[in-house]
Amino acid sequence: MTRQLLDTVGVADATPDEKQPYAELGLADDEYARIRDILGRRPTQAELAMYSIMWSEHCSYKSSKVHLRQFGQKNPKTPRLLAGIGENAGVVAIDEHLAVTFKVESHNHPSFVEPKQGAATGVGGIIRDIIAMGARPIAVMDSLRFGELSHPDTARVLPGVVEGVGHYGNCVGLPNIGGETLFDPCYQGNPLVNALSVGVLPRERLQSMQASGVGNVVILLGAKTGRDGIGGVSVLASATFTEDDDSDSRPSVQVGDPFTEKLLIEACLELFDAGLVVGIQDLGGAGLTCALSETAAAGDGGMHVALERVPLRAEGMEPHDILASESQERMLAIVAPANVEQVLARARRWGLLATAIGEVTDTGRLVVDYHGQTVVDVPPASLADEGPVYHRPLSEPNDLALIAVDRAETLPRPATDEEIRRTVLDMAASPNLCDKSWITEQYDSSVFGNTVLGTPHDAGVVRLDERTGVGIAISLDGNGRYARLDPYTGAQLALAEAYRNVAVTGATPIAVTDCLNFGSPEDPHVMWQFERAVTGIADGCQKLGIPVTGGNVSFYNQTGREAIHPTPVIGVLGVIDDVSRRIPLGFGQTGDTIAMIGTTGEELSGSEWAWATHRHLGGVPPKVDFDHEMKLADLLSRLAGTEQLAAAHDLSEGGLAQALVEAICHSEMGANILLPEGADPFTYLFSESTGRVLIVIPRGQELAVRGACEQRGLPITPLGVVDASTDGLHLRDHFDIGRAELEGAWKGRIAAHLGE
Amino acid sequence: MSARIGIVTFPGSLDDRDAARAVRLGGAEPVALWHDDAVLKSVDAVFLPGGFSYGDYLRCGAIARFSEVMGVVREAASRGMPVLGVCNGFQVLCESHLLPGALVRNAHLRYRNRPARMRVESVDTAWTNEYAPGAEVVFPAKHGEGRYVADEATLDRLEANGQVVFRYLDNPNGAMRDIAGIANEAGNVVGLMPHPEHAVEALTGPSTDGLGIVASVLAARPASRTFDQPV
Amino acid sequence: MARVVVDVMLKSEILDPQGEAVLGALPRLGVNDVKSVRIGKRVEIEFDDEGVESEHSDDAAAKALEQSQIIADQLLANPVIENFTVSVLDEDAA
Amino acid sequence: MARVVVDVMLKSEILDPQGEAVLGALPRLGVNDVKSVRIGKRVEIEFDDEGVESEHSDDAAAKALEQSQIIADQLLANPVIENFTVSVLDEDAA
Ligand SMILES: Nc1ncnc2c1ncn2[C@@H]1O[C@H](COP(=O)(O)OP(=O)(O)O)[C@@H](O)[C@H]1O
Ligand SMILES: [Mg+2]
Repeated sequence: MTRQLLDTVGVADATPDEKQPYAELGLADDEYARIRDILGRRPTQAELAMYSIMWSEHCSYKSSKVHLRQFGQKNPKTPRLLAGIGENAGVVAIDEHLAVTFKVESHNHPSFVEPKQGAATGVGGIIRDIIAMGARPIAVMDSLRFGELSHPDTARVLPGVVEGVGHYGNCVGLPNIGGETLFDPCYQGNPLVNALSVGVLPRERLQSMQASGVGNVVILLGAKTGRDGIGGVSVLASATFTEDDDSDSRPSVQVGDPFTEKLLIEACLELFDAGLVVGIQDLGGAGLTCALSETAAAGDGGMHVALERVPLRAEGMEPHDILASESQERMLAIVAPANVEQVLARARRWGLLATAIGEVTDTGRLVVDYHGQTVVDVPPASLADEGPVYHRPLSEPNDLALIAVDRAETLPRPATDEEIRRTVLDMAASPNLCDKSWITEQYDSSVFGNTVLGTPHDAGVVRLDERTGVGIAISLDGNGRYARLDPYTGAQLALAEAYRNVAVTGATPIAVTDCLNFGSPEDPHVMWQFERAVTGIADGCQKLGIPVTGGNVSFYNQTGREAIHPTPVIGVLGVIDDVSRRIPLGFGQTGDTIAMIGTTGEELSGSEWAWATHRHLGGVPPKVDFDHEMKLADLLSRLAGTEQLAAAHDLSEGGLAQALVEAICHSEMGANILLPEGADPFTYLFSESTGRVLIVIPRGQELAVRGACEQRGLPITPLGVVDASTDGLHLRDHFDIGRAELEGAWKGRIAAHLGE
Repeated sequence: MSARIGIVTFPGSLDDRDAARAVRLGGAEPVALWHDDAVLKSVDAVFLPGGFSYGDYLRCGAIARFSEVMGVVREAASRGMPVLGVCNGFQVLCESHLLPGALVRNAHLRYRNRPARMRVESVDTAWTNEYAPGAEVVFPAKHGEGRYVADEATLDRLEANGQVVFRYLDNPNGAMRDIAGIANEAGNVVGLMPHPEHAVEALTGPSTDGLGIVASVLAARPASRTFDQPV
Repeated sequence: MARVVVDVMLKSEILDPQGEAVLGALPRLGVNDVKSVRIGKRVEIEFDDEGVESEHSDDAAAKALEQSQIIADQLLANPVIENFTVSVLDEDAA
Repeated sequence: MARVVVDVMLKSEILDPQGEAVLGALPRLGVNDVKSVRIGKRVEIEFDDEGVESEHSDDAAAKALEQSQIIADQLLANPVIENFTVSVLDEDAA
């Protein structure tokens, strides 16, 4: 393998007409022209690689930027927000001392190619965003979508993804406190793996990604750099290698090492606490390229890097390989010269590699040398902040009007009591509603000893401070079917559900993160869906008075020309002053009253019933009422504070029937239910009207609870009583289902489908 | 002065803070011990917590065995100091030959997290003397490699000597003879897979049965005895 | 009785955290001159000879090898990150 | 550059659920004449030759083998459940 001359800045100057594979790297003609313009010459290979990565959709948000601006414009002003959109993750104040940072991110495509490692590195990546804010990661969540549960490829992808999420989280020692798992044929060739992490920090430990302070040293922490994930820029290889090199050796798959990540967490926190770092940034997608250009652009504007100092895992790596590598478990720290020795020593104590690779300058240029020859010399902001911005065309999908009139409310319904009874069982056994413990049992949920509520609760609740009892609640929700019918309302429904799930635990929602999974932005229909969804979320958050603090956009989720359902996944964070007052899922004690807050309308379009029993998707999704949601949240946090509820459970997919099934199976108690006069049992059980919560009121509190509802104008309907002696669901005047039969339907489905 | 219980942090230990909380809630003083320091800081007992030491690569606990601290732990254990290993800590004790047998991949091949019901089979150990004989306890069990194996002769010996300390009531991993935890012959070294330190608060655990572990080692503490390396 | 061994190793460019961890532990054993450790799987497959008994043992071996190739390719190795080799074990080595 | 392979297999009396799982999956691949599958580890150790360079390569191999024996015995295999074999890899097979 003989190497040709290094493509230095000098060489680039001297050979202006050299043909460059910019199109193969995904750069448009005008983008390439702009790069030449910025540099006043042709880019070197390393520079070309850097621009191609930083100006990609994934890093530059070039298609989504113009729409995401709405979040900033509509976000309510709140003193809680300590860091917002644009940072590695949003940070919100919890009390005088503590702040919390959280974010959700996608790792969809890698998880299809290599389910276990793809999912694992997705978890690893989001954890490093949390560390970069100065926080200790304290929990993870995962939102998963697969094709049909019965499809053979799901048997490959699902166990791998779950193993990856579990392995990485378990091994770094983070409890998994919730998530969702849904199945739909639209995700067959394009599963979704969205991972959320949350961390806690003393407010004064908040870190920045600024490379400031001329003369400060740039230190690379963590794993060695290999060829991981450089598939994209490998077209440059043929230009530099005379002898062809095995293309197999340029894997796009990255393998995670949670052990090194754990060491990174501990070492970084020690460095923060000792006040040894000026700036910190994780290396995620786009690796060093992104970390160097973002820290330099955010800081004093200049940086000099000696690339040959980067510890390598593979032989024969070229400068552009090193810059583009997405090797996992690495962070970049900016450190004052006087502290360098200490930083290196502390890293060594944790068994972590740490290497000084450059320093901050005031040149306004990011200069990268390789063995003394300059291969990169660019203004860092041109990479990090000044990428292309597109105003892509939008157009409403042609079929939407037709779909809207194809309402599920007109579908044939179960008529007799026996048919309704059968439907309850069939729905409980359906892939989207069945018990997910085959998945969640592969996740540690109790490490740290602070998990107050985990799966199968509506939201995860974690204690932050043992002395004060203050804690947080988080829920992650999305519904691609609703969003397919109406992306604006669908996104708002996801927001409303996550908000309500948090409220149901007694916590007060305070902030939002989102992961927007869509098809190709080059498709005007997809772009329209995207714009509607973003607007829906921004409008919803404005009404709810809680800001979007960060998130992630994942485009190109499609198989051929077939895009997935637009799938905005929303994470809502809430705060609860005293976690011992949280409201659990379940039934309390015999004699407690079961009631429902909210109104049940005939809303079946997009419902789980329409899908599970008719494979039908049409009509318009349920209505959202944010005023109502806010009143509901206020009520629940009040009732939690006064300990006037024994239990609560959000009504969502599958409606009241499913909420009862879950409460019965979880509490191992029975429910005697009497539907209100004149209520149609089918509609009452299966409608998916939103804003509804099943509550359990301890004896003696009924009047007080009713009063609190009336005071807020919230309709409350008594439904029955808890009965520990009769076990199962008893619907007076209609039917009985014993608990054994319910559990037989609900449990063990996933294992059975996977052949275990 | 309250008893001092050392808690070892290996690279990859995860439950060290949780073990410290359990020790505190149980009325003793937690003392942090570092894997790379051959010092026991005058502790009265040592707790090897769960986690994935060295990533649990190769075999769980295999690499941790070679740490500096394990040299002094082994020495102190031979002089009677109480040593507890939970989950990864149990694996480290087996790999270090402080306890017989080995912990291998769960029979069902998956990591599984489920509360484990167990019977306390022996109360003649430094870590279980405060439990009622035959008491039922519930601790979270969460591991991928927790199936206890040993040859028949060893198993028979363990049974005969009362060295089987905890036995599963619903075996979660295929462990031989439903063994969840064992002791050495002297009863000062105990290892178990399920996590007592995650069963110390009603708010966060499936029970508070784990507090009995700390209570036991407090009760077992000889009046004035130090297990530090002789100088 | 044909016995086949399938060795499955991570591709050389793929990170092997297991191997790295072992490498890092070797100095504790007093071993300092190891450059790299890679850890993979060794799968021993033992074939049944019924039905092949009467044929030549060479044929049995060839068939076992061919079948093992399929098993390795479809089940034992993940082609995205792993390579494998298949070899017949000597009768007497068994 | 000496390369050594250490094969670590579970003792035959220890249940190998992973091997069993593979065995159980074989009929789905159309393979029905496998009697048993055992899954173990293959560890490839590559030694540094600095300092040994000048010596005979045979010596280097012998030393590598000896060291690998120690590594396998102390670290790579757990004698309670596993057996191991150590062998030098051919230079050219590398
Ligand atoms: N992939 C997953 N990871 C973690 N928790 C999950 C996952 N899938 C489902 N869950 C948990 O299972 C429970 C039931 O899920 P789901 O039916 O989606 O709840 P809900 O309808 O309240 O949103 C919830 O506690 C949820 O957090
Ligand atoms: Mg939900």
